[in-house]
Amino acid sequence: MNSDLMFFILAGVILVFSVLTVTTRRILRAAVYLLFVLISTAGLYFMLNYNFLAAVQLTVYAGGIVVLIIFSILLTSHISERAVVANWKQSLLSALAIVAGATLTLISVFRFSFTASPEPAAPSGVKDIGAALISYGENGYALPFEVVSILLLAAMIGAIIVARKEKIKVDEKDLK
Amino acid sequence: MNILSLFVLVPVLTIVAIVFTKNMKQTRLVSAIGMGIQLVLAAVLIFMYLSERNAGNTATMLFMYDAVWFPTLNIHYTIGVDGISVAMIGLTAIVVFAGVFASWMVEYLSREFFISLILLSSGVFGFFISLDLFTMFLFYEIAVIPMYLLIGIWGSGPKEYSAMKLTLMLMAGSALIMVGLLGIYFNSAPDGGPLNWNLMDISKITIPIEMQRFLFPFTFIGFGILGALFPFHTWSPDGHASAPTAVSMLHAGVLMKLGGYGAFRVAIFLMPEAAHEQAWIFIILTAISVVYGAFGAIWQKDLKYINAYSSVSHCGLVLFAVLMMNETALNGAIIQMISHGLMTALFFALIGMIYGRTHTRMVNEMGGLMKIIPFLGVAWVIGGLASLGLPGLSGFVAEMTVFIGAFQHTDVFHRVVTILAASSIVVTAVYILRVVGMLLFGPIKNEHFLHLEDAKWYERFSTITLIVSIAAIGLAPLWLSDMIGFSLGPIVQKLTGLPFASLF
Amino acid sequence: MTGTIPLQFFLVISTLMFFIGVFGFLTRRNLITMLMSIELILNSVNINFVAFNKYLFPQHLSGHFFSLIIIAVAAAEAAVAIAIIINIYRNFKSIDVDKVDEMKY
Amino acid sequence: MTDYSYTILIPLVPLAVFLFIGLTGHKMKPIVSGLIGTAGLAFGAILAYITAISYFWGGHEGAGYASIKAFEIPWLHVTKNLTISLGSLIDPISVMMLVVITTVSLMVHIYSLGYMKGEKGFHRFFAFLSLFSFSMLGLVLATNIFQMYIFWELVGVSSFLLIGFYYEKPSAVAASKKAFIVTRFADLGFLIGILMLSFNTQTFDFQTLVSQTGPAISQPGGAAFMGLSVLTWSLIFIFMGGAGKSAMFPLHIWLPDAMEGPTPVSALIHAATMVVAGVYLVARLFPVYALGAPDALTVVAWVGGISSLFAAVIACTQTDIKRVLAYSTMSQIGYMMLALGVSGYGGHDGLGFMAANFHLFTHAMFKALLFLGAGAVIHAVHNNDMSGMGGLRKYLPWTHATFLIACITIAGIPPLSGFFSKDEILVAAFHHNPVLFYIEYAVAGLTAFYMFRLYYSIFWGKETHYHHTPHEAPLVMIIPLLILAFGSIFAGFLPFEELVTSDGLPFELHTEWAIAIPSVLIALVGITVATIMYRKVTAIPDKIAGSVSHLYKWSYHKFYMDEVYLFVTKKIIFRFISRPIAWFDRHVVDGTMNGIAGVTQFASFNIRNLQSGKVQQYAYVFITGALVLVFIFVFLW
Repeated sequence: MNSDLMFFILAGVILVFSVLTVTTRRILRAAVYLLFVLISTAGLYFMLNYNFLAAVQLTVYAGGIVVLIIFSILLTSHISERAVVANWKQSLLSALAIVAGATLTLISVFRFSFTASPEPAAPSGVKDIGAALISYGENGYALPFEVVSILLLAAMIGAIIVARKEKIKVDEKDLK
Repeated sequence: MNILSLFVLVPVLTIVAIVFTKNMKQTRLVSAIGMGIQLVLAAVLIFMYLSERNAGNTATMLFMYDAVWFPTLNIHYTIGVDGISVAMIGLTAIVVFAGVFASWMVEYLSREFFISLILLSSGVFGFFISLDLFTMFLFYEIAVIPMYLLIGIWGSGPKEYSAMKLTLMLMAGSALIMVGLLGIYFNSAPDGGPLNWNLMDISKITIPIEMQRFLFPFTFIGFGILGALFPFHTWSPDGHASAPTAVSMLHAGVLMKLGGYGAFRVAIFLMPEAAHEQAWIFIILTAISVVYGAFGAIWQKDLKYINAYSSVSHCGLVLFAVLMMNETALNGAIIQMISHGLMTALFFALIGMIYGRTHTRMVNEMGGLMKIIPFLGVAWVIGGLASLGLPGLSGFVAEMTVFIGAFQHTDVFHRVVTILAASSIVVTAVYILRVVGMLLFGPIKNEHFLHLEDAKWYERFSTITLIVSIAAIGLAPLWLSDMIGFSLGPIVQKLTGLPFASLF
Repeated sequence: MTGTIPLQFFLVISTLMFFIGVFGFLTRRNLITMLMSIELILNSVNINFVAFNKYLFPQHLSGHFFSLIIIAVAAAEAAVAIAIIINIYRNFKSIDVDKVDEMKY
Repeated sequence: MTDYSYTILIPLVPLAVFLFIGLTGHKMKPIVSGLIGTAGLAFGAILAYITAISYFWGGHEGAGYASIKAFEIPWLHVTKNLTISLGSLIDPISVMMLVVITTVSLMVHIYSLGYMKGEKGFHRFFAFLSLFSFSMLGLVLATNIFQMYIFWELVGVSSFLLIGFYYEKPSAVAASKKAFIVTRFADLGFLIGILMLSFNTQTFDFQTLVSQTGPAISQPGGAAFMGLSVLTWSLIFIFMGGAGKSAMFPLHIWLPDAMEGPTPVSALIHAATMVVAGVYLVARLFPVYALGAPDALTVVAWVGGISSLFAAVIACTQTDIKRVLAYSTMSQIGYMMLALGVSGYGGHDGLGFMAANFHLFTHAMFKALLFLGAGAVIHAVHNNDMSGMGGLRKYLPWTHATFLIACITIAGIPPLSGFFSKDEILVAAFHHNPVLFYIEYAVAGLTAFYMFRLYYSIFWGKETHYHHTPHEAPLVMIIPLLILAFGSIFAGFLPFEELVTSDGLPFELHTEWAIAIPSVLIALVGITVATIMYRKVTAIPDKIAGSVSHLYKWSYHKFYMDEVYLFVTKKIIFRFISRPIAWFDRHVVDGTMNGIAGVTQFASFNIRNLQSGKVQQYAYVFITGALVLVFIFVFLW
């Protein structure tokens, strides 16, 4: 029962802060709300006994990405700045669309009866995960692991190149 | 090497040679030499063709050559000629040759100009020698597309508008033709077996009549747009008015013939049953073209518009004759194509020359030019007389053959439209004489014109080439008409005996 | 284990989170906020993967790893996106999405 | 049988001359080109005389004169049965025409050497004259109807070129244009007629057409349209061509204006030769008309009769001397047409046919004489309005004498040639159609009247003061006048009833004095009236004109035919057909095309707004689209 209660608390936090993230007009607050959402999501992972995943969620998302976002906010905006929100027409239309979409999805979700599998859970300790990540064949994830590493490398280089400040070339003609 | 392939090869080599020329003088010299060779080749071809025929060779197509170039779709490079194509090749060679001399003084981007011009001509030659429908279409496109550049870059007046209009309308025609050709291709083997594009092979089978009914209008209208079929002719006045001299010559003289030739070679020859069923619709349209173009020309003031409408009228007569579908009328149609090609090329050349001197094309601003520039004046009168069908010049032969041919149909409908079309000879006389009177005769209206110079040697050369050809056909039409007539035999055989659907 | 919470509940959470993210993406003008909305969307997907993995195929870890990789991808994406945003800010002096319309027509 | 193939040279020599002068004329001295042209024609004339003598008097096989196809080459195969050939056909009428044309043309050539002296474009003039002679000779020698049509058109064009010789004068340009277009319109009828005739008979050849066992005559066909057979209709259409060329009512309007051309041209083309081409055409096809389609012949007769009266009335009031002569020509050709129309076939029935050709012959002589005489007058006073003339008999004695001879001839006073030919026509008309006969009586009187009105106005009447004293024409112009005067006097004694008959056989001619004497009397009355009115300056003409002012006014304005034509062409065809078509083309047809382009552009312009560059808009569309698809696939499928 405890875990049930925990779920509802987490769910409530997630939903409330999600909504706040996308509705607040203070952008730095939005980042903080997002942080709460991500932490709560990590909580859900803990509940499901995926401890390693939860840890990654906390370190990468909460620790990495949010920090990155906050830095970039500080680089590009003033603290006091209020975000511009779309006009009411656009908001209304979007709201209608997402309500319809959510309804549609939820109806499909509830029309399908999922039966939980009785099988025992696979071990998901750090050691098992590490082994799976470097093994291949059945239950081995070496290939995605490598692909993601290359992707990260590429993204890193790309990000550096894109964000690098270009030297301003001064045209000699303009000087004269 | 097959002599026919040379007709495509020589222009291509000329283009390559032009690329290496350094200035305008070299460029035009190279072009003139290239097209001169082409003219000689055409003469040789006519001679070889006639001697083959005299030697008793009765094959439908001579100088055949065949090579596959896209096996997946069974597309061949099939070439061969009969009397009709030979005649058209001769026409093209003459007009292109005269066109090069008419554009002797193009200074702006002359290299690019001649390249486009000759590219266009290679497309036309390719079209006339091809027997493979796809290859034919390919050459057709090659002929049509440089037109856009030629008008858009070297034209005058609202040239971008005109170039766009002309190209778009002709492209619409191409689209229709493409539909028609694809339809023919997919019905080229009704009894199974591989599909093919070969004109002669397809002519031996009968395309299912339901398909014909559907495909014939596409093909005919598609080619008809290029042949200035009413009401798809409006590209012609605008396009011609904006086009530079040589381009107008080539376009009206040769390119519009592609329409008539295609309508006849592809649409009617391959789909005779549908042609007979639907002929009456198109006969009405073409009869309208003939009379309407002539009346339209009366009221125009711009020389090029007058000539463009006159072309509508004359080309209408070509399609009119084609739709009569008997040997005499078809013969007349081909002669009319050649005659009109030469005549209108002459007119456009002269308009260009006169415009180059007076800087106006409005007839009401000119007058008395005969006195100042007698050579051009006389040439104009000769062209005009040819256009209104004076015996001894080519127009007469063509028109009379067409009318006699059209008169072979005894029903009221054909009689009425024939007489209607024949009445155009009067209206033609009206607008031709009106222009001659306003332009050449009467008092001189503008004293600046008093200092105009008569034709230069290259202009004389261009004009005389055309006039001699016109007179040659007009004085001795027998060899031409026999050459065409012989080749019409197998085509007419396929056409005869089919009942005409008629309005009445 | 998770006790009596049925799978559907997780799905509801993730659905709502997803559409809230979409809503944010559609209504916010600020590029960074839009990026945050995208993070929400990705997160909701992660939840789905994990939940399905846990309830339907507990003997495997596929969903788990998928989430893991998505987190990595999200990190990469965030890094690149922020680089781009900073670049845009330099060029346009704004990170309002509507002002970045040089490529229009 | 004599070989006549050399006759083909008669037209070919002028053609060669035309090409030679036309291409090189501007390099030579003017007089040289004139002499070359004249020499060419002289050669043709000699050949024509040789032909005539050997044909008519060189002995012939069988009874009558055969029609001989002397030369023929195929020119164009049109259908399996129909071939257009070029060649020469020798029979009485063509030989007669050869003589007429070459004689008159030669005279005109010689005359022009003097008349056109010093004109710019002297060589051009002779080149065109040669071209005309070539065309006209080719026309009369035609072996088939299509050859005739070919040369018919060429004749029209030479006429166009010659009328517009003074191309800087707008009136000349307008006149040449008018002449060409009106005859062209008539030729359309000719062409349709040829098409109908040739389609039904499957031949163009004259010999086949006129043969009595040929397809035209033996199978005339039943009534096809409005009660007349196809043959009749085709012949009526063919006659329309002839009527246009011969300036028959109502296609005559070009002829008076054609007088804008140089006077020798008027003499050659618009008096003696080209305008009688219509008569020649009907004569050529006469057996078909007479035997196959008498109804068509009736049309010919009436058109001829009406034209002759109509023209004679107008001629009485005109003041331009060349116009008077032009209307006189029209009137005389009306006579010839009428004669053909009232003729039958064979023997004495064919009197009208013979008379028409006879009159054609004599008319060519005296009308050419009149025109050349008028030319001499104009040459002397540089004016062609008779109100500016008078008393010229003192200055121009030779011209005066020859002109008087011509006037007497045309009035039909014996024993000059005009009397004989006109008398035969009256006899033929009397036997056939009394109404027409009386019309012709009246016309004879009118003819005498207006000719002498002309004569007196020029040579008598008031003494006018001229800027410089009129001087007699040079010898080179007088000689042709004398030769033609000689012809006018004596041509009447030629035995036409033996030479040119409808069936080639000679017949006996009786002079019917009951008709001849009244006609002479009527002519004398006309002359007397003219003498009273115009010999001295009197007030009588004005009084008479005042008393019949309406008629006078109508006649003076040529019964407003020009105005009617102008109305039809300028107002109706130009304004109400051509201009609307031009407008329609630019605005409706082209407008549709532009409209299609416009719609495309409009659509693309609006569709472009979808590409707004707003990411959120794209996302919105994308998401809603995805949702709709999901909805469709999940819930509706």
